Amino acid sequence: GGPAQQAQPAQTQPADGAESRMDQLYIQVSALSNLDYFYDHQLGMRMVGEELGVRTEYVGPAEYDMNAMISAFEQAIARRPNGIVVVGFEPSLDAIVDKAIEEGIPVVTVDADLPTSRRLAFVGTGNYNAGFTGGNAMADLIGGSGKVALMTRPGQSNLEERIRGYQDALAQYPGIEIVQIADTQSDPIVAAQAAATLLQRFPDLAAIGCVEAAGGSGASTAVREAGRAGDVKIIAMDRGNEVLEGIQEGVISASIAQQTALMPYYATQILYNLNNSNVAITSDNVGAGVLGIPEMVDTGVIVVDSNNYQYFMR
Amino acid sequence: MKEWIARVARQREFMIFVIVVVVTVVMTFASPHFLTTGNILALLLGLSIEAIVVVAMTNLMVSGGFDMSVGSVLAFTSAATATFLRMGMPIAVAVLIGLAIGATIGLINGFFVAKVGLNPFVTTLSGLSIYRGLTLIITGGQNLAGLPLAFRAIGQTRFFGVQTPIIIALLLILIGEILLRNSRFFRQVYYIGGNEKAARLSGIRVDRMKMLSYVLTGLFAAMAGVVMTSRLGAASVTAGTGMELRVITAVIIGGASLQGGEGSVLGSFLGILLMGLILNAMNLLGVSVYWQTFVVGATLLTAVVIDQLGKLRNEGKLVIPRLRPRKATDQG
Amino acid sequence: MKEWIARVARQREFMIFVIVVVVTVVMTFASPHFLTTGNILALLLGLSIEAIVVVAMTNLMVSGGFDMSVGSVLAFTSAATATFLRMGMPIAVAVLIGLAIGATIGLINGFFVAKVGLNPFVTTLSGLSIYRGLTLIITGGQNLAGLPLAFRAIGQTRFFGVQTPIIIALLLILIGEILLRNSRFFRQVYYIGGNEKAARLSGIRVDRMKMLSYVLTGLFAAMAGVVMTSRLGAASVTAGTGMELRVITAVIIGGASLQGGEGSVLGSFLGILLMGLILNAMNLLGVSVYWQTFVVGATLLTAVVIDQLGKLRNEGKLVIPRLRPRKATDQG
Amino acid sequence: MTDIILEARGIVKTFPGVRALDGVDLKVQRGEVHALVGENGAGKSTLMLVLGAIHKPDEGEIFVEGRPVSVSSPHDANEQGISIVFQELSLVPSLSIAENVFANRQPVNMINMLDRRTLHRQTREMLRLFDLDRLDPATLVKDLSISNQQVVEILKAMSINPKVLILDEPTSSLTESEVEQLFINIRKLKEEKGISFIYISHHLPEIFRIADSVTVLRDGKKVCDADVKGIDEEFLITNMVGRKIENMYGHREETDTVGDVLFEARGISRGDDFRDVSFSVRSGEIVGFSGLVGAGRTEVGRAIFGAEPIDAGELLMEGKPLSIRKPEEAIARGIGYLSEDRKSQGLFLDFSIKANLIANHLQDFCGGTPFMQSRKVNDYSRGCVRDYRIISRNIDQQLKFLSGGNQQKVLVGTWFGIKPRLLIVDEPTRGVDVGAKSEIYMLLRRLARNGVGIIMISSDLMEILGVSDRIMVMQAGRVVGEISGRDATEERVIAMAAGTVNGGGEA
Ligand SMILES: Nc1ncnc2c1ncn2[C@@H]1O[C@H](COP(=O)(O)OP(=O)(O)OP(=O)(O)O)[C@@H](O)[C@H]1O
Ligand SMILES: Nc1ncnc2c1ncn2[C@@H]1O[C@H](COP(=O)(O)OP(=O)(O)OP(=O)(O)O)[C@@H](O)[C@H]1O
Ligand SMILES: [Mg+2]
Ligand SMILES: [Mg+2]
Repeated sequence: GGPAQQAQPAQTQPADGAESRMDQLYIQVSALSNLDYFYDHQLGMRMVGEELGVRTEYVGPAEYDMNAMISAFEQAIARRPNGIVVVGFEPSLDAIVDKAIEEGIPVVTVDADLPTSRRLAFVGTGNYNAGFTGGNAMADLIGGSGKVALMTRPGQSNLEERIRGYQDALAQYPGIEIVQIADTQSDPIVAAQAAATLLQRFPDLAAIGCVEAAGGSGASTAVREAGRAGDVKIIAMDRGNEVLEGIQEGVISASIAQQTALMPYYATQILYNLNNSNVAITSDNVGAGVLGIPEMVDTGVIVVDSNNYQYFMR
Repeated sequence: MKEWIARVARQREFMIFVIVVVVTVVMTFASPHFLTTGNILALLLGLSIEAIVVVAMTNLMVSGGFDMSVGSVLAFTSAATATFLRMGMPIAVAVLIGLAIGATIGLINGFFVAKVGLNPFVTTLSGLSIYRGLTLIITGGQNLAGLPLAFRAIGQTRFFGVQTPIIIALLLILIGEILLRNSRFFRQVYYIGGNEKAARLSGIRVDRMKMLSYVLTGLFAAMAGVVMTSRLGAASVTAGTGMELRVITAVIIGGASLQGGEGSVLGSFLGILLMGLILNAMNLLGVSVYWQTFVVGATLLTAVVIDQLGKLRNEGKLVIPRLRPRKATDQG
Repeated sequence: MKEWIARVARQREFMIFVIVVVVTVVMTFASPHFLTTGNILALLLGLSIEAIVVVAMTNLMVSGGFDMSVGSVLAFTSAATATFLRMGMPIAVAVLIGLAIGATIGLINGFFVAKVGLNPFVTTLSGLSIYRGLTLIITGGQNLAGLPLAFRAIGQTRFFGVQTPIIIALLLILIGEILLRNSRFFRQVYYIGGNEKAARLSGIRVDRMKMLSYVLTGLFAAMAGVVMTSRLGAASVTAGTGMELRVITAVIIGGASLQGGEGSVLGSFLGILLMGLILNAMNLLGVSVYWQTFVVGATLLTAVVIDQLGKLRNEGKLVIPRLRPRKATDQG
Repeated sequence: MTDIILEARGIVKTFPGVRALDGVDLKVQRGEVHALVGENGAGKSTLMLVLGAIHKPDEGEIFVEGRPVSVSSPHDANEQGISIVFQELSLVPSLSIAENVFANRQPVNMINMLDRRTLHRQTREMLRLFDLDRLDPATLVKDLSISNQQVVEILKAMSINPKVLILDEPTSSLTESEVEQLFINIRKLKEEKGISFIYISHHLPEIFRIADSVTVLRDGKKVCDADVKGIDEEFLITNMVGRKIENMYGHREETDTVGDVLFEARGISRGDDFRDVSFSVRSGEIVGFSGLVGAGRTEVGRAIFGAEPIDAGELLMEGKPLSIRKPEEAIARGIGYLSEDRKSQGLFLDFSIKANLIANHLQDFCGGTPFMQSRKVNDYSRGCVRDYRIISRNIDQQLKFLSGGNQQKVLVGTWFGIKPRLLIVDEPTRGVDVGAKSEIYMLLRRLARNGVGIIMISSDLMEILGVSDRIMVMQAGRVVGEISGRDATEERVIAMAAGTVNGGGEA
């Protein structure tokens, strides 16, 4: 929905000192925090808190458990924070986001969007874009033709999006055939087993694209063990240490990294501005139903490869 | 009166109740946000879905059964119901078919366990894969949103400020507690779990009762699925992942065992409440997510240790001499 | 000779062996890639990590125990070892400390179960959270790469073309099978699982044996962790998630039960082999990823049904209808 | 009154490798107590399980009040008025006395909810039949002693108001006074309500006290039936065993010498279970422990064996202090303990005969290596099966498929196998037939002759009197008397146990 229908969040007094700003609380609700990837989310949240001098928190289950995530969200609402940043994993989060808005708590989605909810803004690359970029990188690496396989954990919507991105990108190349999508069960050992089987079945496999961490780790292990490092291209996801090392070693050709830390950073920035500044877009923003914040921020995608991986090490 | 207190203190549920109270009191002091209507409702709402499943799982585990497939059944019935709704089926029909699917799955599990004699763990664990797989197949891995508003209302309306899922869950717990504690029909599961052979000899239709217990578990998982779908306004492919372990843990904390023959709905509810409290407390206290997993485990362990120590002391003190079980240590 | 065949056919492991053979034969015809050295090695390599854990889990489950924490222990020891290595510790020292950590965790589990008398399910389930949590804490949620090449060699060298993890796993299975089947010392776990009270009165050091079984499980999980780390060349925070269920399933398919008193390492190995075969087959046959979860469950169920039907026929009339005891201890 | 209430004709029942019943006929008159006797494994329990519709017979018919009936479940049998007190307790340990007695027939209110008040009142009334109304009906069955559990089992069968009440060895774990109580109840039910009984027991004197007629089974066949009035014990034994039994208790011979004091307990106590218990056992001596239910004999035996702690007092072996805290320490010092509770504490029912026979001395079958040698195990087990006349298909038979008496023989074999110096046997002949009983007594005597000290706890007074060299009588956790075997009479022991003699005043 457009900003006009959106609940006007309670406009707090502009910041007049560190004291009152420390009263402000911004909470990010997420899930899957046991993944390497979400380290960057926490990093971004912490940094923006320090820079703005507000309190920030990061809550949510360690697993991919939407029910628990919604509970964490409910509990976050009950604390009446000044804004909530949420990873919009699934449309099942729509209801709770709408509830927060109704109660006057502004919500911004990050990383994955909830377009059908009443969230105020979205900051992120979009999983589809990440997949699409990966697909193009893959096609470049194998010269636009050959058999390729993808590895994912089916059913997890962010990964499904990335897979769709890959599929759409690869569909542009008539010479490329996706011969199999394999299940990693989010476990590098299972992923390695699946990748090893793929190598048996398709001795001429040109590339493997992975949309989550276990895939990259497993695929590179299998390819290395088959003695085919560099011969079968691997496009991994994110910037985990083992991925960077794989790139260094030459077994992983590239990885798709998002500027993840930017997502919660800018999302909180938006919420903060909403609460504390008033860019005079109109003579009376409230009256005009104008929020004065961006609705969509694209944080971009980076292809990490042998040229730049060393800068990502930490 | 004194005797009454002693009797209450001897109840299996007592220690866990004390632990819940202690956590509540501590949290009230630790966080000003804890004892607010909003937070309490959020807490209850969060555990209402699992609480529904817990009722039937208690009955099943008392009978000596076990169901690892509840999370998948929840997801599958949720996806099925959502599919029907999106096809334009009337809400009542879609919901009823969803519940029927859950009950049928329960019947299948029960058949394999009671009639074919399969191990409940492996049977329901294959169910866990099968129904999660079917969910993936019928949804194509996509979450199903866009459900009719009237359906979403089920899970989102409030009565006297309390959301329907909470009301449904509390009602089912109340009914479950009364039936399992007092009805002759459901008492039969205690006989079955306590000594299956003896139950058979007492004229209890063991196989039928076991099957029924699985059917109820499937049905309640489906109910939880419907409630969840309407609460979320969407069917999620990954819904209920790992739920079976949380539910079973709650039931065990509440006094049941994997061997069957003991347990109560009230105890199990206290178990799930404790687990919900822990999560709530951590989010309120702003415990780092890296620590949360650890804290959940550590608190769980602490709770059962306290519970066990309480029981041991209880047995030593409150039990009338010469009627003491032959041996405290051989719980074999 | 005929008698010998009859005896083999009566063995608990026989049916599952037949099923494995049937799957193998079918696969040989279904896919030209199946019966190749490369694929067989890939298959064995894939299941080697879990096969290591399976050995100790069999012993534990025969004793009537149960460990849900193995996957987390694997991840934690893997992370710990990787941390030590990155600190520049000599490989042997880092590995030994890693193994010692695993054994210690096992000791803690065993202490709570055998000495404090906690329920094994809840105890080790809290372990599952605790050690996964500790893994998150010590790694800060990051996978740990950058391990010395010499360490990575452990998991990546070949002897006569066979990778070390396979050799280690097969060796442990062989030793485990011999010890559990024939050694006086490990025979004791069968008695404990068969009837704990009677075992105690027979002079078996029940508590000590139970603790030891948990220690071994922790140690083997740590071994699997080290092998895995060196094979992947990194410690992964999510490694081993859900492994406990796969391992326990394999052990049950192989003839053990949650009640204890039965099971064998060979059977469990056949169980994990069957599960590995199913995964391998699905990827070789190009089964859609949406169908895979379903197929895994369905095959598992089919296997145990066939197994059970085979057993029923085998026992013939031995099974008195309607009076089949559920377990050793339930007869009043 | 000669109408036949229950009749079985030509019942055949086979198990793999065993023809348990081979064309058995049985006729029970209305209002009579019909005894059924036979050796262990003769098929008595199997016949009862057929009557109770727990087993389906391969052939044969059953008539109730002259009508052929086909009962297909225990439930149906109950409906037909047939109720069984099972040889193997069929109670639910985790439930209360009340819920066990009225299993699945608990009184309910209008909406089918348990009426606990009525339930407990009715249970208390039932318990009064055995003078046990001091027990709280809410007590869990697992907290009861074996003999009280047996009473609950009996009450449970009585509570359905049957026409025929089958009692399969109801007295094997009852003491004298409870047996008396049981008989009073049987007579009352017989006379007042015309209920018929099938009564199975290996205590032949009981047959003559309670039964009107008797059927003898051997090897699954009916050997004969008779009116009790016209026969004597010898007749029964001859028909059951096929031979006469002399010197049933294997009395000591003059050449047997009792050695020095082997074992001594000095003032051992634990809580309220037993207090200040002192006694000694000489090598070669059999010391019998007598007493009423809950006198604490079992507790003393278990305490000596280290299965449970001792609070005060000391134990001495050959004059040297003995510290035993665990069963394994006792076994290492040559002390064995045969449990009275064979099902839950003694045996591994799911395991084979041979696995049971070796359970407490595995190391003897390793020949010094760490590995079990199956040849040794098999040879030893075959020897045991022969020596103790265990009737079974083979040594790999699972124990749960043996008859009760044969299970008991395996238990005895298990403990003889450790070559003990001091052996505590708690109710060693529970459920064992006369032939096998006398064999067990012989074996005990032979053990004693080889210098082993034996403590025999038994509720069977004849056995105590017949076998013991010396008798200790316990009452309410204290030793209240000691009599030499020669001087002991039934009356003296009973009087002491009941506390009417020798100052056992308290409790
Ligand atoms: N379920 C079973 N499977 C195999 N054999 C059985 C089974 N039940 C009984 N038997 C065998 O049938 C025979 C008769 O057993 P039953 O229990 O009827 O004897 P019993 O006369 O009651 O003996 P006891 O006096 O020892 O109780 C025995 O040889 C026994 O081993
Ligand atoms: N009044 C009682 N009511 C119920 N159970 C009792 C009573 N007194 C003793 N017991 C049971 O008996 C046990 C102690 O008696 P113990 O078994 O040592 O005596 P015993 O002389 O061997 O008698 P029993 O024939 O019952 O074995 C206790 O563990 C208790 O469970
Ligand atoms: Mg019998
Ligand atoms: Mg006794």
